[in-house]
Amino acid sequence: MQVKLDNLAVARGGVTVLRGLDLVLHTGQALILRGPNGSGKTTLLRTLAGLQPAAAGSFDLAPDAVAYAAHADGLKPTLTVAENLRFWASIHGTPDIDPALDALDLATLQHRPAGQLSAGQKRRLGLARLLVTGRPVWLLDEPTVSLDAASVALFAGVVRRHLAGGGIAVIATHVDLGLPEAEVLDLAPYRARISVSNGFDEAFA
Amino acid sequence: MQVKLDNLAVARGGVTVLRGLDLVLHTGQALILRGPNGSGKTTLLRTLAGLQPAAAGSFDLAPDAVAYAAHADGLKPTLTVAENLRFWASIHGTPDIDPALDALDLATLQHRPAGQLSAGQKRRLGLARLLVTGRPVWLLDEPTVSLDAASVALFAGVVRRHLAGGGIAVIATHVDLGLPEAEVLDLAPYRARISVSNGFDEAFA
Amino acid sequence: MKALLFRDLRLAMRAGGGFGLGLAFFFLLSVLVPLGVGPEGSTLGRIAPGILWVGALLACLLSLDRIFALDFEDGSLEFLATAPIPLEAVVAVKAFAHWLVTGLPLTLIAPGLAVFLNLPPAGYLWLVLSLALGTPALSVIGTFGAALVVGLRRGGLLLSLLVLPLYVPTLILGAEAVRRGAEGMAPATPLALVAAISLGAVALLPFAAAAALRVNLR
Amino acid sequence: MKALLFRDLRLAMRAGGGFGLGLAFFFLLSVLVPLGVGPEGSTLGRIAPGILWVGALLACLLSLDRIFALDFEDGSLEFLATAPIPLEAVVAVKAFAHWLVTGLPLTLIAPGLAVFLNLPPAGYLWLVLSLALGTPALSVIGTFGAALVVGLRRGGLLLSLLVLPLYVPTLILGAEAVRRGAEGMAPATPLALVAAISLGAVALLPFAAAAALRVNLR
Amino acid sequence: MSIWEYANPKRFMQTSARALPWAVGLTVACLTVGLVWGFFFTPEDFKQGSTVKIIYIHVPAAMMAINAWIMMLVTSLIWIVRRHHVSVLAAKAAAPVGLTFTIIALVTGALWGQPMWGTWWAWDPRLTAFLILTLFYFGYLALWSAIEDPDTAADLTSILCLVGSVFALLSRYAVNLWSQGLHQGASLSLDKEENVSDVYWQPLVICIVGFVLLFVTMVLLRTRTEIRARRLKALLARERVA
Ligand code: HEM
Ligand SMILES: Nc1ncnc2c1ncn2[C@@H]1O[C@H](COP(=O)(O)OP(=O)(O)OP(=O)(O)O)[C@@H](O)[C@H]1O
Ligand SMILES: Nc1ncnc2c1ncn2[C@@H]1O[C@H](COP(=O)(O)OP(=O)(O)OP(=O)(O)O)[C@@H](O)[C@H]1O
Ligand SMILES: [Mg+2]
Ligand SMILES: [Mg+2]
Repeated sequence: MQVKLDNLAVARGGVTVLRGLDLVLHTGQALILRGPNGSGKTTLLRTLAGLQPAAAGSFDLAPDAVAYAAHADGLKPTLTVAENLRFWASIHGTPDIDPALDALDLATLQHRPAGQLSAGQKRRLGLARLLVTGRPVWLLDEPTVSLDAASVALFAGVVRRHLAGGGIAVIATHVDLGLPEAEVLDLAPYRARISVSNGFDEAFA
Repeated sequence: MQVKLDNLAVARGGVTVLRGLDLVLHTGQALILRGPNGSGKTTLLRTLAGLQPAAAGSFDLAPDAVAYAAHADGLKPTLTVAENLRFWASIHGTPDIDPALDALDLATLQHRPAGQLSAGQKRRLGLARLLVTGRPVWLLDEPTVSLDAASVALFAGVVRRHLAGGGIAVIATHVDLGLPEAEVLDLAPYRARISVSNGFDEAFA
Repeated sequence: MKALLFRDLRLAMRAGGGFGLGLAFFFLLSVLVPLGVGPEGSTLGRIAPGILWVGALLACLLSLDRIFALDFEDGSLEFLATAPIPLEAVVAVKAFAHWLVTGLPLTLIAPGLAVFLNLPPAGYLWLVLSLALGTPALSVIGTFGAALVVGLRRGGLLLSLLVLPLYVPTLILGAEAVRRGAEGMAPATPLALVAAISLGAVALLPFAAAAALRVNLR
Repeated sequence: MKALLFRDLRLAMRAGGGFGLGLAFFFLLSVLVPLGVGPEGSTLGRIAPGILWVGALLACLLSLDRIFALDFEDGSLEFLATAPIPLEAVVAVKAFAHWLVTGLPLTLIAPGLAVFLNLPPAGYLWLVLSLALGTPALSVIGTFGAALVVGLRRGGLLLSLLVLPLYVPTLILGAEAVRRGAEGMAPATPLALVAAISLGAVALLPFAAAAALRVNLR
Repeated sequence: MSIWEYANPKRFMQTSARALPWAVGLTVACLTVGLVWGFFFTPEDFKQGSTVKIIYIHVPAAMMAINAWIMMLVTSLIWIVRRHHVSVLAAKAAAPVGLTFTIIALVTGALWGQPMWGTWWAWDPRLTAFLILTLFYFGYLALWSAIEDPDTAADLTSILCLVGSVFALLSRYAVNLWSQGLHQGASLSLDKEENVSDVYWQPLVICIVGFVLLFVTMVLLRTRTEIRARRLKALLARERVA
């Protein structure tokens, strides 16, 4: 299992925001993306998840190896915690949701409708979805937003176990996750400069 | 100007989550609310903002002194940054939005539609709204979510100037804001214990 | 308040806003009904007043859930509720903006669509007049309904269920006025009643709607 | 896939879900039209097939924007797009769930509402038959339309505008079948055509809808 | 002691528990006497034949359908003004009962209409107004079931009930202007000469009393259920937190 970026460029709203990304990630490795607001972390993750095409270059990552966690958690407020999770589990063919519930300390909340959770509890449920996908490559966009210190530690443990089990994680974040072993990639050098060289037709990229 | 809580209890979904809050905040003071996920920070802030009634006790805070910033930013994606801000400015009778734009470093983004901002840029715009309300008491629910380090510092400066100008701020957060002078209130001791004493009719509170 | 009105109008005009879509729906209904009912002119002429009014009503109805739902979802409504203008005024302004975006254009375009439906010529004046007097009631009643369901995820169709019975008197009287006008009878009584309903609704319902909003924000 | 179907059905049944509301709308239209058009039985009987079909169509239409919009807003749709089931299957399942929640109950309740509209007794059988054959087309075409507008904030009325023209053939043929049946003529030809449209739509449109979805998620 | 004491849920549970057996007994007695008398011991009408006997269900049901809404209006007002929970729960409890009566009146009317007017349904003002009432019941119930928080639901449905009543009244007048009636007028008024003849009249009155009692019993029962449901919900919520 590996993730390989080859001179990748990503674009948002018709404007290229990052370019020249070259990178290889191996089994068990975590990569933390850093960069100021608007530098293109979300755009990069969405591209890797296969949700939008690369603007240039290429990457080597099968779409069905990826579990993507966006800002939004994809929860149905009228379904209970267990129902929400069970749905994703059966979509991905995972038989059992209990390990995921336990890993994120949701067992006591499992019969509550998701709409009645607090911000941090919702987030934990959103992260639990990753576990039931059973997929090796996690793409996480600011996963610890709204989490308290204890939950951040819990989450770091979950990521570590995932890596130990042969997984890969790419994490965009502004805060410290408690994963000192992870590699950090600062996106600043890859920021796309505006070039007018290739003429008007870049409007039709 | 002062904010006074008198044996306040707050409830969410019919369940009391915090009780016995006694507290006085004076001009120039900031209070940071801490507590694990689901401990009732959001509930307390909503109550103080006058959006929901107190479950018991009382507090002394005129609704028209309060500017509340929730998880959601109240932005219209099709309006530009300046249009969004100008709307709130004129609702609150503030003539000029430029100081707010400058304070949160939004001047260069002001003609972009809000829907095309990144998560952190949106958040900055949401915080800029506080400045145009011209109100003395700020109630902030996790204001620095998605902000990069530079923006967090920027925001700390904004809060500090607000306090220096005679304001008050109550801030719920899980991360460090860079406001060492602020008082910290841990909500754990106020967590409501379940009392069965008053019989069944508490269902009809 | 003027700021709120202008913002709502501006939002309606922007991409994805509601302007023109109510109109489009009205237009489509006036075209679909002949397709469904068949092309006979005399039948169409007879049902034209009713169909046009039902169309106007549905067009209003369908644009109702935008009135508050968007503001609720993105949090603006909470901020508006804590802003220094009374919630009653917010409601009234929003109802007025809805009318400007929906009711007014409907009224202006109705004679054009009446052609498709073979409305007798004597009815045109009364059609416009009854819509002009009746659509404000539709907007205000609708705003009230929207305030009732604002907390609920996609209250859209529940909204219809709640609002449609409230629309019944306006519909009956409005269509009756047009029908009488088209048949050469005196349409004054139903017309006056429609105006009375509009006035009453405009005067009283914003208070009920603001109360409902406050409850929903709780 | 079964999980997705059951989830959608369960969501529809929960508070604020769509079940019953399409039905309610159908009911309301059948009641409002006589209120607008006037109480004469013979006129009503003549327009009944058309009105009932237009009503079924609108009831479907109004529940369309739930199909994808909710999943899009809360991010589920992105997760579904990266899940191990083909997007075509997701679309097909969602269309099927929509039909179960809207088209099927509409078909079952239609004869009851036909009473209000004075449909001649000979038309009842054909009404049910034409709806049973035609509503699947409405659901699938609507799902395609919903996939087209899913990225837009409140695409609701734009959706109507896009989908209604696509509904026209089904509407004309379906209503014609009922009208012929009610008047004692042979309704076989239009009925067969309705069935053909349904089959074609079910077979082909999920692919178009999935393509549209992919573009919208980009 | 003021009457508002009974709006205390605990108090209400005690009192209603004592009243219920009596209410049930009286209801059964009245309905049995009225219906048996009406169905088996009255002559057949020369014009309508035996279908006239539908009157013993149709008329009381129709009356109670309207009265139930009026009761809901009053109790909703009490909730808005004095915020007594039992009051609004009684309104909630009455709605399905009222709706059932409305449907019974509609169905019996339709059954009657087929032989009398040759059609199941006609757009007569009274019938139409009744149909609109049905819509209001449905809307009211739908709003209750759509809202999770009980106090929010109580407030909103009460506001709806108030506004809805005004519009229901308006509809009644509008409908009169719009259509001529087929349906008979009030036949039980005291000041008119042409009441239904005595043979029909006496059992009808008993039936009406029976339906009133039936309504009271049902509302008591359902209000008790609602109170219990509410307590159960509070208990469950508390367990969740614990
Ligand atoms: C679906 C159709 C019908 C509906 C919704 C309906 C509804 C009503 C209503 C609302 C009342 C009034 C009760 C009151 O004022 O307190 C009533 C009374 C009555 N209905 Fe009907 N009705 C229907 C059909 C019929 C038919 C077909 C007949 C017989 C030909 C009939 C005969 C009566 C009579 C005799 C009364 C008693 C009048 C009175 O004492 O006020 N109804 N019905
Ligand atoms: N829908 C959009 N249309 C056009 N431009 C967009 C859109 N969304 C984001 N952008 C722009 O694209 C750039 C990259 O945005 P992106 O969301 O990837 O940043 P980010 O690194 O995730 O920032 P943050 O830390 O604030 O989340 C930003 O300049 C942003 O303004
Ligand atoms: N809509 C709701 N209905 C019922 N209960 C709710 C609702 N929203 C939150 N709760 C519950 O109320 C309690 C307090 O929630 P609150 O949102 O105030 O917590 P918080 O301190 O803001 O947490 P976080 O740090 O995760 O944002 C939690 O136990 C939560 O599960
Ligand atoms: Mg981002
Ligand atoms: Mg919170």
